[in-house]
Amino acid sequence: MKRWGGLTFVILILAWFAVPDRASAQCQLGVPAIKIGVQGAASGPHADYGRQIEMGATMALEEINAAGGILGCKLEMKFMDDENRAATGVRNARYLVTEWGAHFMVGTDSSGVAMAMGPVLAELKRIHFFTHAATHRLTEELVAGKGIKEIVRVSVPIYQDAIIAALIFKDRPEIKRWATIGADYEYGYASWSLFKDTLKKYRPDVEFVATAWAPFLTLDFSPHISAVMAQKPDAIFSTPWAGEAVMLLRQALIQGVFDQIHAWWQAMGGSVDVLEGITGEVQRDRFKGALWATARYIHNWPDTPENKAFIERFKKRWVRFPNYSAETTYSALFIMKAAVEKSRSLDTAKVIEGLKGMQIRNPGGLRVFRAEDHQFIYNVPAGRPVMDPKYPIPVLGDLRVFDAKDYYRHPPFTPVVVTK
Amino acid sequence: MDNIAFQGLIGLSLAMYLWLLSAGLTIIFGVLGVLNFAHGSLYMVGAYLAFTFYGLLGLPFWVAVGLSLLGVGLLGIIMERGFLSRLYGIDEAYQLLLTFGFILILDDAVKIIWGGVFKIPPIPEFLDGAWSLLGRPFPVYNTFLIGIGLVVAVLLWFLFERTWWGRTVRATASDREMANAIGVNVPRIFTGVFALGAMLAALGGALGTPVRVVAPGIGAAMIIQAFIITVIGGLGNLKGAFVGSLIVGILSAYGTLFFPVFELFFIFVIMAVVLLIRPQGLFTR
Amino acid sequence: MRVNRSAFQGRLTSPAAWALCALLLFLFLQPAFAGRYSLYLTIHILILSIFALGFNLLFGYTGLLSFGQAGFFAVGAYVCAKILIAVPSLLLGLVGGVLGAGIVAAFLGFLSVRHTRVYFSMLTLAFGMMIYSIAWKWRDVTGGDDGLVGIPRAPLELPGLSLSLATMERYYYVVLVVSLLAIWGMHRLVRSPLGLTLQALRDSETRAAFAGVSVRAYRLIAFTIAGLYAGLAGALLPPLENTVTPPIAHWSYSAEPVLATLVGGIHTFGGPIVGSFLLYMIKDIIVRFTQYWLIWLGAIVVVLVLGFRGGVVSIIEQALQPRLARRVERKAGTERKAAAGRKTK
Amino acid sequence: MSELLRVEGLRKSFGQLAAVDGITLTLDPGRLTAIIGPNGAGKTTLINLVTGGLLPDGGRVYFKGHEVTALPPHQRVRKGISRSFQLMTIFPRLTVGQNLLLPVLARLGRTHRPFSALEREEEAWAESDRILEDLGLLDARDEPAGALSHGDQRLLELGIAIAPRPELCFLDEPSAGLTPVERATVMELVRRLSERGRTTFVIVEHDMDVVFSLADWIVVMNRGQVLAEGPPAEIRENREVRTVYLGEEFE
Repeated sequence: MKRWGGLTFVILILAWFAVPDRASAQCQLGVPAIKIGVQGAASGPHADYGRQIEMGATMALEEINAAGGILGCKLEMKFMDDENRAATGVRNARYLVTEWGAHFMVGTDSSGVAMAMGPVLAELKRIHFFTHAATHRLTEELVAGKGIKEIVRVSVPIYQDAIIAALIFKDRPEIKRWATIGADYEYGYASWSLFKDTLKKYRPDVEFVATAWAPFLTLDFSPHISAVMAQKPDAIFSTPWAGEAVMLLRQALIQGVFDQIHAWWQAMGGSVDVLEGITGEVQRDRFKGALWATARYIHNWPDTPENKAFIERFKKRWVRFPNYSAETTYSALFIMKAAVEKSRSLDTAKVIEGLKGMQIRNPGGLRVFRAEDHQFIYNVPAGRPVMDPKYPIPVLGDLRVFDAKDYYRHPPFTPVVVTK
Repeated sequence: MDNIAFQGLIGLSLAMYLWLLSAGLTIIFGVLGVLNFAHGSLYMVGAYLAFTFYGLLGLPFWVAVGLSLLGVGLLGIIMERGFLSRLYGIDEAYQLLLTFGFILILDDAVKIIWGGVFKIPPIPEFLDGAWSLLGRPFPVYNTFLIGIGLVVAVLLWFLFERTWWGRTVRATASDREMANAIGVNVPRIFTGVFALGAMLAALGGALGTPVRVVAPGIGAAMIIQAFIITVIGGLGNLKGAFVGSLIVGILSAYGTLFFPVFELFFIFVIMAVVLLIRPQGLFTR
Repeated sequence: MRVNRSAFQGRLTSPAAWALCALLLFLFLQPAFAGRYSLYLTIHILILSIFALGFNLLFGYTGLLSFGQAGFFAVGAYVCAKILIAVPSLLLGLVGGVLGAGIVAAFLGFLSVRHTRVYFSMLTLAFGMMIYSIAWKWRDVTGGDDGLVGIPRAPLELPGLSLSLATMERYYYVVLVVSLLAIWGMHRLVRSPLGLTLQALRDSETRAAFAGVSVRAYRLIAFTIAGLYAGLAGALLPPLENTVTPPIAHWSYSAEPVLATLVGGIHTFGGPIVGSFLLYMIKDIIVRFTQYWLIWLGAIVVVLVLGFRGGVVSIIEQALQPRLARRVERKAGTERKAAAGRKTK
Repeated sequence: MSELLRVEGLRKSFGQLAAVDGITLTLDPGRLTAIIGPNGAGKTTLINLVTGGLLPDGGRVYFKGHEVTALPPHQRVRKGISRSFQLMTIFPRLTVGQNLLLPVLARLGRTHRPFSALEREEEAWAESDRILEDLGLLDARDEPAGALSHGDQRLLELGIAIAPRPELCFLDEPSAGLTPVERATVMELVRRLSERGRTTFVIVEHDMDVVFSLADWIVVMNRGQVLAEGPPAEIRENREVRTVYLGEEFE
């Protein structure tokens, strides 16, 4: 971790000094450098996501600069910790644009932070490529509804967390009683509501028997687990993520939950840091095949040369597997590159035009830009964490692949009633 | 019915972390008259140290816990000798502010040293699994914690009621000048007590590492609960701290079960009401 | 002849007063040469200054250390936000926020001022955290953990004209004028009989009581005024950030005015303002090099508490008046012990 | 002449110790009274009960015929009862002038004024200056009180006690910890003020020479009760008092 920090620092310094005349001389956009402000949660139990965002952005930036930049313009980036706090995220955004002079912004983990930043982006007139924040409202309400065109989302929203789950478990007749241990904020409520709505359509017979909500910085999940288990659910829909997800799963194990339920949906359990955290348990098959998960990208899918190459480069650069926020951020920079090259401008409106109709191959597969809500459409499978001889950490196996159009919501959007 | 009892037992196990934390806070306040804002941060440092020795260096669990206690005890000595001791006798507002400064320092120090690393160590074999209780599996780990909490309670009782050192400390607590007059080395007592309190906090943190989230900022979250407890039980009252821990721990467990929305609110209402009606605490007559 | 009537106070404040004048000139001209971000930063500094001034009336002048001020700050912010979302009128929002905070402060103050010292701090902490948990959990009204978002920077609806504040510059001047009024008001207040009475309570509540002053009544007055100022500061925030989230009600946010006051100077009027400025400068400068700025702030706090309890402003004055300052400090110390002694009797 | 203060069966105990155990006593206006008695006799407790520092367990306190038993201190001050403290109590961070200004403002009912500049309170300043002159501290007016010498601080506290223009003023060991010279000045001041007749002083004092030279009337307390009272000459002759109290003093 120290090493990354050090390297990133060196890169930043280099980027800083690499700017001058030589670069600007040949830059066809007439700026010393194209500045990219990057944000993510770099502290607390979710810190790994911020760092993965930073790693993804840094790597993309290095590759683009090595290949001569964008229209001859070198890229420059600055990463800031938003602490998963709306106020901090907004303040950073203002700093990055009005003081540091960012042309584009990338990142943001928390849905709450994203929803707070939306209106500010309109004021700042800068595009922000969201690469993790998942609430459907960001694109459905703020872009399609309020028309804030500066919002662009590269990562798949809670359609992945909620609708895919419904599609998988509708075919499990033995599961009738669902409970949730949910993240106590926008993301958790939205996912749970969307999941219930979708599942009810296919399965009028299921009941939703218990809910327990865990806010950021929940230290101990045992009361939440015992609270929902008291209602004898058949399956649990769980949205805490990152380190909190690992602790939640572990405490579920020592409360013998996996002897009592048929399925546990850990929405973002396919993320590398979570898989790393539960390696030991997966090796000993402690979850008895009841644990299901997905992510916004998984390192063992798609099985394409691009993806394999990306994984290799990433491992070489950071000595780790990329999690989804790394891939989405990495891809976001190339999307930005394509858009700028198409519009041959840094002007926000022109670049947005440049995004129209974009179809681009990323490590995560083909991403297609949807103009109505500025959502990039691509599909990610769900599966069960299993060990694979090719990897030191678990991967998602027994994959269920769905076509994106089958589980994304489509405009015109009917609002989801978000309730706890 | 069983479910309610079960939830109560879960709450009881959570109460033990709070007990270890607030016991230290209480002892320190009782003897030094200092309300240590940074006490929760000591819990945090204890957790990170244990995490380092046990998780990263792979030492045996008990050794790791022991080492983290020593480490935090040392930190406590530095805090008391090097800084707090210079503020005795002046407005306690400044002691609060000083210890608040420590929160800021420790939070960032933890970020700098451990960053966001989140490689969770495995549960020690002998604490893994669950046993059946009230027809449901109850974690061995939580049982073990309840045990530890009770043992610590007994040990503390013994220390303060039955040993010479304990009696000297109580004498110092009730009257510094007198203790000084009869030749007690008050500064040393203070340092010792502060270190003891720090180690209790560290114990709570260390024992949590395999099953509890540890992150920068949890210090602030924990200290508030410790404050609530010590206020309910009576500032400086060890028995009160124990009962207070049970109340808060079990109440918050039921909170998740029955009234998840205003759980936190009610706990603070209790704190305020106690302060208004019996500022000396429920268990001090 | 009466001019230097309160010479001691006078000596303590005059440097700060000069600094204030210089600052004023700079502040009014700033939009001419400074960028949007430094305006944004200055607005934050002004907001914290108001917040801290109110806090210091309670701590530095009345001798009560409150850890619940963020609660009143939040009440101001949330009420203002709610109003702006409903009716786009800044004036209405500000007034509403201030009144809301004032009412809550008056009520909680009535309960709080019966205690002093640690018990007062704990009680205010509890009340502040109650407000926090409401802001955090009452999702239907406060937006819960995600807070209220998309708050408009409503136009300033004065009778007759409606002034759009879309641009940062415009809003900057609104905040500047409001805070200058607030600062001026506080400046008058601490030099009034009321101000003197509060300082007397700080020095010796017993003596004050036996000099014919109703201790509780005046504590309550101080508490309420501090609440009003916290509310005003809070109400100025939502139009700037377009969002309000629970952390501004959390006790750790109550520490901001404490730190500002401590850094700037507790027993000087200008202290909190200077402190707020330094606090943001420290942060802004350090953040450019590393995200770890809290550790520096913490170190500064420790040094100040141990070495310079008068804060930055009076470090200078201590240099001017070392003997006097120290003698007073010692005397004050023994006074406090005596007071504590009496309480235990 | 009509009585100034009357206490009936006043009782106050801390734990088992009855500090004041059924005291009944009247004080006449204009008569400088001294309360004496061994340590722990309950002198200070009595003062606290009369001035409002403590509330009694039983008994009543009447001031000029009106009951004040349960009034808080500041209201008794308004009615005309003030006091000084055994442990010296002033406002160390305020200037000497402000120390006196506060009680004056309180008497004039102006302490609540939020916006009138302190400098403008001419009337109050004039009065506090007059008191400063009596105390001989006029030169130190703008000094922080905390920087005064111990003796001057004693004087200042005396000033604070008389600033509300009390009709009845208790001085609890006003000369404690003073040099003989300072002590003389304090006592001289008390005598002067008392002779003006505006205020009736009740003084607790250990120095018997002072007591017998200064007081017109002496109240002897022991174990929370009044042992005897009367003019100095009478008390000096009182056998009981001699054995209990004065004995060791005169041997």
